[in-house]
Amino acid sequence: MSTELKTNGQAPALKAKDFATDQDVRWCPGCGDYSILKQVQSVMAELGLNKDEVVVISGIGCSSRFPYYMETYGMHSIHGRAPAFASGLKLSNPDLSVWMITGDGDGFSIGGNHLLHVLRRNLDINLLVFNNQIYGLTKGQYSPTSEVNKKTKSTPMGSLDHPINPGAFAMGADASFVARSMDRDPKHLKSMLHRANAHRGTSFVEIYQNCNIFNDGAFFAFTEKASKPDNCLFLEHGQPLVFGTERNKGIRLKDLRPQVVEIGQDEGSVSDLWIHDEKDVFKASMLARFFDDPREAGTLPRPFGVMYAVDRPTYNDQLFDQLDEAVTKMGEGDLDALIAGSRTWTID
Amino acid sequence: MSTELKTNGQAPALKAKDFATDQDVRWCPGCGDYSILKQVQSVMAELGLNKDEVVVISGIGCSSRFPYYMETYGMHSIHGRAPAFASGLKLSNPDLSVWMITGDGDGFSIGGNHLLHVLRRNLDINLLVFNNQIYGLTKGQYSPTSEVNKKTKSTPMGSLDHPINPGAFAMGADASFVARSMDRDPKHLKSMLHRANAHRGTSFVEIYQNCNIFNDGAFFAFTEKASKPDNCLFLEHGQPLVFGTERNKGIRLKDLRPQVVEIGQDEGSVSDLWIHDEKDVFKASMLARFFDDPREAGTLPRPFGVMYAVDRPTYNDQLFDQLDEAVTKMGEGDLDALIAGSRTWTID
Amino acid sequence: MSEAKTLLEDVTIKFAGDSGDGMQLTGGLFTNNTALTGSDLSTFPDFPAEIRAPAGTLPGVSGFQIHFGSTEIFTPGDHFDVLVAMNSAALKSNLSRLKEGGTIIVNTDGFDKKNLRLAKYEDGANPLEDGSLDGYEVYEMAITKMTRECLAESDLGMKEKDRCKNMFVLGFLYWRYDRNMQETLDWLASKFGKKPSVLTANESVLKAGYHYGETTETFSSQFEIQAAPLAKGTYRGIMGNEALVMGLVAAGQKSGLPIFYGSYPITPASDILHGLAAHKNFGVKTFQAEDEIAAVCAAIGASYGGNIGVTGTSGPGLALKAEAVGLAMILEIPLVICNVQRGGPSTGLPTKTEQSDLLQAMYGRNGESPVPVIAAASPSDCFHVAIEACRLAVQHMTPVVLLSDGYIANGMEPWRFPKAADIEPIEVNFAPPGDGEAPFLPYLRDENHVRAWAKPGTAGLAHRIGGLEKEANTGNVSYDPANHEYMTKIRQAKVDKIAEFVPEQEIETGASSGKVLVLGWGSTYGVIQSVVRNLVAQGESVSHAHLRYLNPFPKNLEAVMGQFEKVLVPEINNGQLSKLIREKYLLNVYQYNKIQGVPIAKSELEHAIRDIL
Amino acid sequence: MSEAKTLLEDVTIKFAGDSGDGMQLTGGLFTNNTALTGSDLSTFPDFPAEIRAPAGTLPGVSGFQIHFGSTEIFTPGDHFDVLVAMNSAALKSNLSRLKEGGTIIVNTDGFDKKNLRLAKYEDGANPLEDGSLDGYEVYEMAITKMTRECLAESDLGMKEKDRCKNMFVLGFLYWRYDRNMQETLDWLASKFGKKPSVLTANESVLKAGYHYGETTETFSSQFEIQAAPLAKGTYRGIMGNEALVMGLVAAGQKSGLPIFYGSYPITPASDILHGLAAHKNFGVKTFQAEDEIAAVCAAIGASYGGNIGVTGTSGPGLALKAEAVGLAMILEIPLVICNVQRGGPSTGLPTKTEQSDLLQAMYGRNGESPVPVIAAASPSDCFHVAIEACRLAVQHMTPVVLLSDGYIANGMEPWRFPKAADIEPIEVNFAPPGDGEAPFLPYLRDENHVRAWAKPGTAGLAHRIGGLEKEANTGNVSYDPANHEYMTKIRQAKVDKIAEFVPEQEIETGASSGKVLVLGWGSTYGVIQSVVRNLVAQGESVSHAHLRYLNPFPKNLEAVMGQFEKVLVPEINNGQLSKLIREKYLLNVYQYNKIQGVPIAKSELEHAIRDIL
Ligand SMILES: Cc1ncc(C[n+]2csc(CCOP(=O)(O)OP(=O)(O)O)c2C)c(N)n1
Ligand SMILES: Cc1ncc(C[n+]2csc(CCOP(=O)(O)OP(=O)(O)O)c2C)c(N)n1
Ligand code: SF4
Ligand code: SF4
Ligand SMILES: [Mg+2]
Ligand SMILES: [Mg+2]
Repeated sequence: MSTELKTNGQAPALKAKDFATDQDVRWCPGCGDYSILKQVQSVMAELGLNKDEVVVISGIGCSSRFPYYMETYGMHSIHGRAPAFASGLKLSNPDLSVWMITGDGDGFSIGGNHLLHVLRRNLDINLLVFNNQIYGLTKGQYSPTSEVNKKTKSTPMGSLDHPINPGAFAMGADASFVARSMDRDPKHLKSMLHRANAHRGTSFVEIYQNCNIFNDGAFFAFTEKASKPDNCLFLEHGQPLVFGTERNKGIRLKDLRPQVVEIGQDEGSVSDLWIHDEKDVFKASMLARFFDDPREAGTLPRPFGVMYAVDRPTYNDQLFDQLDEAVTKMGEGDLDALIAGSRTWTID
Repeated sequence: MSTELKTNGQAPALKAKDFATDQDVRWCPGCGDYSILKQVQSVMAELGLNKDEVVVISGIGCSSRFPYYMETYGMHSIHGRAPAFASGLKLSNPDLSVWMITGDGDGFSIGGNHLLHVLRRNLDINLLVFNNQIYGLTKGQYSPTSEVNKKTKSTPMGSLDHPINPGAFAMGADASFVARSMDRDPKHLKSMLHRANAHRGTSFVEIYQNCNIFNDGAFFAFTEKASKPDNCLFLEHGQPLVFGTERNKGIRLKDLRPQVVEIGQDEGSVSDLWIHDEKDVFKASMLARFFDDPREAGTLPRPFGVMYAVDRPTYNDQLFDQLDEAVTKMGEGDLDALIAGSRTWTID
Repeated sequence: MSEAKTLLEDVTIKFAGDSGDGMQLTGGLFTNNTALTGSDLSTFPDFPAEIRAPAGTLPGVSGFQIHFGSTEIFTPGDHFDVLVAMNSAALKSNLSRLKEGGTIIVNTDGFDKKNLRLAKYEDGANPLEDGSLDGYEVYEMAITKMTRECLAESDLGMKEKDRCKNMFVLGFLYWRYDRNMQETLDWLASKFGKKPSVLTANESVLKAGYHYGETTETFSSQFEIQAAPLAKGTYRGIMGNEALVMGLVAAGQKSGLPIFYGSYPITPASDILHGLAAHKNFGVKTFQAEDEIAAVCAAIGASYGGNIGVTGTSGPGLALKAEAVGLAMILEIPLVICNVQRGGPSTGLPTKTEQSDLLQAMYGRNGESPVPVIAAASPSDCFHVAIEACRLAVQHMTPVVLLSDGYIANGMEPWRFPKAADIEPIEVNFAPPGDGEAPFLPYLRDENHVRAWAKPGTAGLAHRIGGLEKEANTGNVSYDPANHEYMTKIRQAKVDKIAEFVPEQEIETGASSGKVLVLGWGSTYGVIQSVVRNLVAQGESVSHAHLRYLNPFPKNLEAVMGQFEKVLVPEINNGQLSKLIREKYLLNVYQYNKIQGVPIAKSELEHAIRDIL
Repeated sequence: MSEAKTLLEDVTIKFAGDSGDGMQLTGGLFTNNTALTGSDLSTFPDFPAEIRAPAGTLPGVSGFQIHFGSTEIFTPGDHFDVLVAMNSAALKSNLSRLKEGGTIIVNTDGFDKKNLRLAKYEDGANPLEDGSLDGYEVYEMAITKMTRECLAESDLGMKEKDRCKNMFVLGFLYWRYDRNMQETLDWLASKFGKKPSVLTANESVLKAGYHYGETTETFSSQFEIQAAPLAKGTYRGIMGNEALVMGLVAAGQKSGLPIFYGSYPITPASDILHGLAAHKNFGVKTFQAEDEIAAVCAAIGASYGGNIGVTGTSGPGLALKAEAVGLAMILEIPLVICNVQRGGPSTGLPTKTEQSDLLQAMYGRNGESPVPVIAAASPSDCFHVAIEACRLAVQHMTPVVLLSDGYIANGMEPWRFPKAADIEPIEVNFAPPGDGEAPFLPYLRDENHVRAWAKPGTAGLAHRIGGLEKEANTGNVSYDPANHEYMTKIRQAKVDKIAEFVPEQEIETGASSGKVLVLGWGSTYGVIQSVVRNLVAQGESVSHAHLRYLNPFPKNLEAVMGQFEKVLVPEINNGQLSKLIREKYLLNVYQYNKIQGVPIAKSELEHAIRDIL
């Protein structure tokens, strides 16, 4: 466990609990949000962040209540628009550590477009999507990540919409950092939060989160001990894609299609396996498409970890560069000169 | 040329010009929109469509003036929302042939979210995106598909935003049909329109369109005779990826990365080439990422044609199935029974 | 067991407990049972804020209020006679609204240390012990314990057993109000038929509660409330959103057109989506869109295609729909926008009620963009208003805003429901196929300034519509100055003309002239009725008129108001109808405004009226 | 060559030609030259609808109108004295606004068969030949031909040569109005310095036009317009959007805060984005967002971070921003929303002007959501209003809507611009760092009900804000009824209180009491001034007051209006300010409404005033 991890060799100035507010946490008992809150608070402590320089911005939803529980600056904004608030904030003061929280409804339904644009612009923001495949706050309608044929209050005969695959969406939006984690694996979640924070650019972290009231067990195949090893593919940069209780299964490409092989069996040699390269956009695009239903047989496992991470210039750096460049080129703005313009005349 | 193609062995009932309205076409002389209009009108004639059953729905933009020039039903709606209007319309009457027109601004900027959702829902709509990499109607600001560092009225020091790759976006949205064509290849464009119409589901066709006023030549590398063969990869299902003036270049995968090879040279044998399979989501996801800048050396060519096409149920079919199923299960709705509900009492 | 039954005219009971205590169910069952006695009644649930707070805490309290009696009942009551408190938090948060000397039925098992702490009682303080309930009639019952004991033999788990404790309270109240439990037993049987041990458990606890009342010596009296003098007929209980759903379904049936409902979930409008989604066998199509904008646009698309396009939302959602409603307005296409108002501004008080979207409905769009606005006065009225909104939309080719609010949406009242056959059909005239000769003129108008509804798919009518200003008749894009003025004025005239197609304003209660006219709209209906009736009975010169049509106003409204010395406008906002009346009639109305996210209380309104009498 | 110069008081010229004919440039150059003569002036461009129509067609006509004179000039003129028509379509679409007996300068080369057909003249008809121009003074010149001839030796291509023909017209007019061309020659030199052949071509054609006037015998007279009695000082020409840009930059400088402008392009507001984007050396940040919603939200985010967040748009965009503006309102955060109004409803008349978003600005949000609204009266006034909007926003912690319109945005007038040093600084007080002891109270208010602006990054002030109702002082989420009423009222009171921080209403022209007060707002300033001055000069009892503050109204407004028998409110809408005045003061104002996408003409207004005098 990395709870005591120290970022710069010094003891962290603040403890996880220093990042907790005095407000009662109002999620349902058992909600996956609690674990995420806890990990975020510890990671902030581990990172030695100063709470006055952290801002947590969210939209609307159960997940979006998050800022109220963080003893930092925070804004609980309006539904779906958190990426825009976060962008403006970051551009007003790039020194702030901006964390954005959204849900699968807030982020992919009403807010899908803003998510798309913040990802391609690559502002330096840590963006956490709590995916519970349901609208929690409005009491249980299906969400854009819900599986087809989901029976909810608004779809008593089953939902018709093909779900969004968040990883594929983020890759399609040319995100510079795409990762997946889960509420029920605190260690993994924390390591993803560390990675997200370290990445300069928009860090997209999808977090599977159990809504035990309206969609209990949606991710149990991935989060529960018995099924987890066979369904989860934990990614490590430079390492072969291996999974399974005995770590005896691997992924390789055959005829350009990914395939599960038994290591040591007939055709399965570790050296033939797909080596994870988080900088390879082609591989990452394919990885993001590992999205099979774990309840079906012969399926590909679901990747967790960093699927993609590349450096590209952030919008905020570039904007501030332009501001500097403008002064270099044109000199500090002269208000009198601006007002007068280039053509004046005098009446006397 | 397939101008005289007959869909069902009978002479088309209407001619292309029957699909033209009496309104003056108001695009700038030389605008790429003219060619697209012409191809759409001819294809409708070729398909033997009845103009009373065709509806053309658009948002706002130069491209979105399209409906005014089509002698069919049409709606010039509001900016970015055409997918939603088209969805409602299709669900009101699934027998209509619904064509949606949008621009790179209308579709990917303000309308990105609706595009995402109509694609994943897969309503049976033909969706044409006129991509000119600029806002034409508002006189030349950069758009979400503009290249980085574009100098426009709104970005005198160059734009900062990483552009959207429409194909990758559509794949990320799990579109069931993703194709690319261009205004200056009428034959190819027409064949794509035929394919789009034949596809049941949302057919996403990106069309490179020259805005000769605000972004002249944006696609000349792909559309002009001299550079076209080397920069365009025309896809054919089941055929190897071959291009070049002499059709002497091909694409193969090496270590999971696409590579250009000279056919007949050292390592280039046609049998090693990537065979296009428009039903393969992994291949299509990679193809969509062929997005190099043709001005740079050693780049991958840009794919044109159908990158991806699979059958999956349409939202409209499924909704109407549910309506039928409801009647089968519960009987035709009985208004008196509904109003009375299950618990009544009488006062007398 | 006491023999004497005390006759009461009306009673208000508040059931309060933790979100997990089943108070809504208890309240609902008690309500249904009450209705069978012939009492008139009105109920209102009082949910906790959206997220379930931890059990036992103040934000976790869920309540259900019922007011019933042998007179006509118009509101769920300001204060209650009886408070059922299942735990400490429930007591703490409701005590202030219990009448002086009122009755408290309390589950003592909800007052242990932990519960007291969660309810934020001072350390060591226990209201059951410290005399702070002196002056109330307190009945302490160890409900959890008695429930468990009653189920000692049951094979249910402890959690499931505890879930039955609401039945104990219900049984006890059935005894107290001298009820017949059969109907509830039947309901339990139908509900839990497939889970015999759950059924048996519920039955026995229900009976145990009843018997506890019968056998214990604690209680001095049973109470009886006689049937109210309600009109003869068959009744059901109805909630506002439910009535809205049925009204829309009825409008579909009566017009012969499919209802297309495009919506995005939002409290307190989501239940309309849920309700309609269950009625696909009426040909109702529901579409849960990606946001409010897509929802309204899809509805407009559906109306364009010849369905009745309806969208529903609450305040912030209405703001998002503004641009698209403007398009529907200039397209002149039918559209119904249901707005179930909640506390604003912004996200505001999402689970509370308010009437503060009236001005938004009127003016919340760019340009000159008039649309009719109508409002429901009570839960059952939603049914009629929904039909009326559809009628106006299709017959006048216009978007119509229908205003409801959280109070109406979730409130329940008995409803002498109509027969389907007695509901007026909605006449719809689509433009007939064209002959292909004469050009089709999509913006040609009839004598009411209404254009034809020309469905795509109709032969010979192909035409284009859009959001740019159009030439009169042809609908072609036109930048002509005079045409723009003409079109702007004719669109206004079309809406104004609707006044000729809606009933004249009537006086609900009181004389048609006098000292004070109380002019209300929307959910203040109940409280105004109740207070004004009372005052009239006391011989005061007060009358009540209630506006269902906010735009255009009924054409005789000015004349009606002119018969009174003073007009008082009570609203759950900062004076929005007052503004409209002042502007339109230059009339200096009196205002009573309450902006607390809760309905106006009778006493408050009576006070406000007496102030100017 | 004629010797006599006729002295004129004022002249209105309309330059009209094809979009490709360079009329905007010609007009602009002529305007600059006119300003140097000391005339007062006012201009207005008249663009074609958004897309360039094919050359020669009616929708392709582009126009530029200038009104200049030796008296004070307030409008670009209703009708023109001189019409320059570069082709048939330009003549056809402008003739109706030429004064009786006016002058037409016509390019005969624009009247060939093709041009006549494109302009939709009847087959065979040619206005230059069929006597339909009888009664006008028509000067026919083969401008295209003469331009080509003049450039026979040039190595430019034909297209480039033809592009010079506007210089011919310009030169000719310089002769006609006895101008010194040097300033234009200088400008050409600076503009085309790097393209010598283009420079020479333009110079020679300009001179050829001048010489043509000098040498030809056609013309009887040169005209002279003397300097207007303008206040002494240094002037420049200014357009509304330009002034708005400079005002925002100035506000940034004067407050010491970066301006953050989040916007999405929309006509006629896009030029604000373009203008600000060019001023990055003033620390101005521009952000072209993916839509209007993101634009305003980013601006709010920036304000939260301590920049001055500004967003700009036009009508439909304002509708989209409604929900977010409501959030800014309840957050109580500074925000400036510039709305450059255009013809509505819906997409409406995007290139035309209108004043029809006033009610939207006031009421277009859910819940009780008051925000200050101010409006610019003229192009140069945009400068002052922009600064004022920023001042109110940061000093009162509130979103402010600034209304401009298409007419002001693109109109030009001479401006005696201020010195930077004379502009009042904008005082900003951020909350100081906390001591970590006393809890920080983000919603504690000062005597003006204003809370502190607490920037993230400030030590000891960490706190959370959001769209849910908040507890007074602490800002914690609160569902408490009384608190909600308190907060609703205090937010209203905060806005109302702004009336104490803005100037009292003044009378612009005329006595402070009398028969008729003409009460205007926004871009009707010029026409009202001009007409009222005229009437006053004629001894009529008319005055003009112009509202810059629409919400709250200046506190003496009622008193000011009370001094007049009648109040007339002229508006380019269906009566929106009238509604506000009626509602607020129960005053039965007279209205003059024009809804044609074009400004009110002097004659029309004069007529309306005389009607009630
Ligand atoms: C404009 C607007 N529309 C709708 C809502 C209602 N609403 C609040 S949260 C939510 C969905 C939340 O889903 P998600 O983002 O998945 O969050 P969760 O509650 O599941 O964590 C909706 C529809 C709203 N508050 N504002
Ligand atoms: C709500 C709204 N915002 C902004 C605009 C202004 N606007 C009209 S079209 C357009 C962009 C058009 O770009 P694109 O879709 O690429 O179309 P093109 O003109 O290039 O074909 C914009 C910003 C508008 N009409 N409505
Ligand atoms: S409803 Fe679901 S997501 Fe929301 S707090 Fe409860 S368990 Fe968590
Ligand atoms: S501006 Fe560009 S896209 Fe628009 S009509 Fe002209 S050439 Fe075409
Ligand atoms: Mg969710
Ligand atoms: Mg474009």
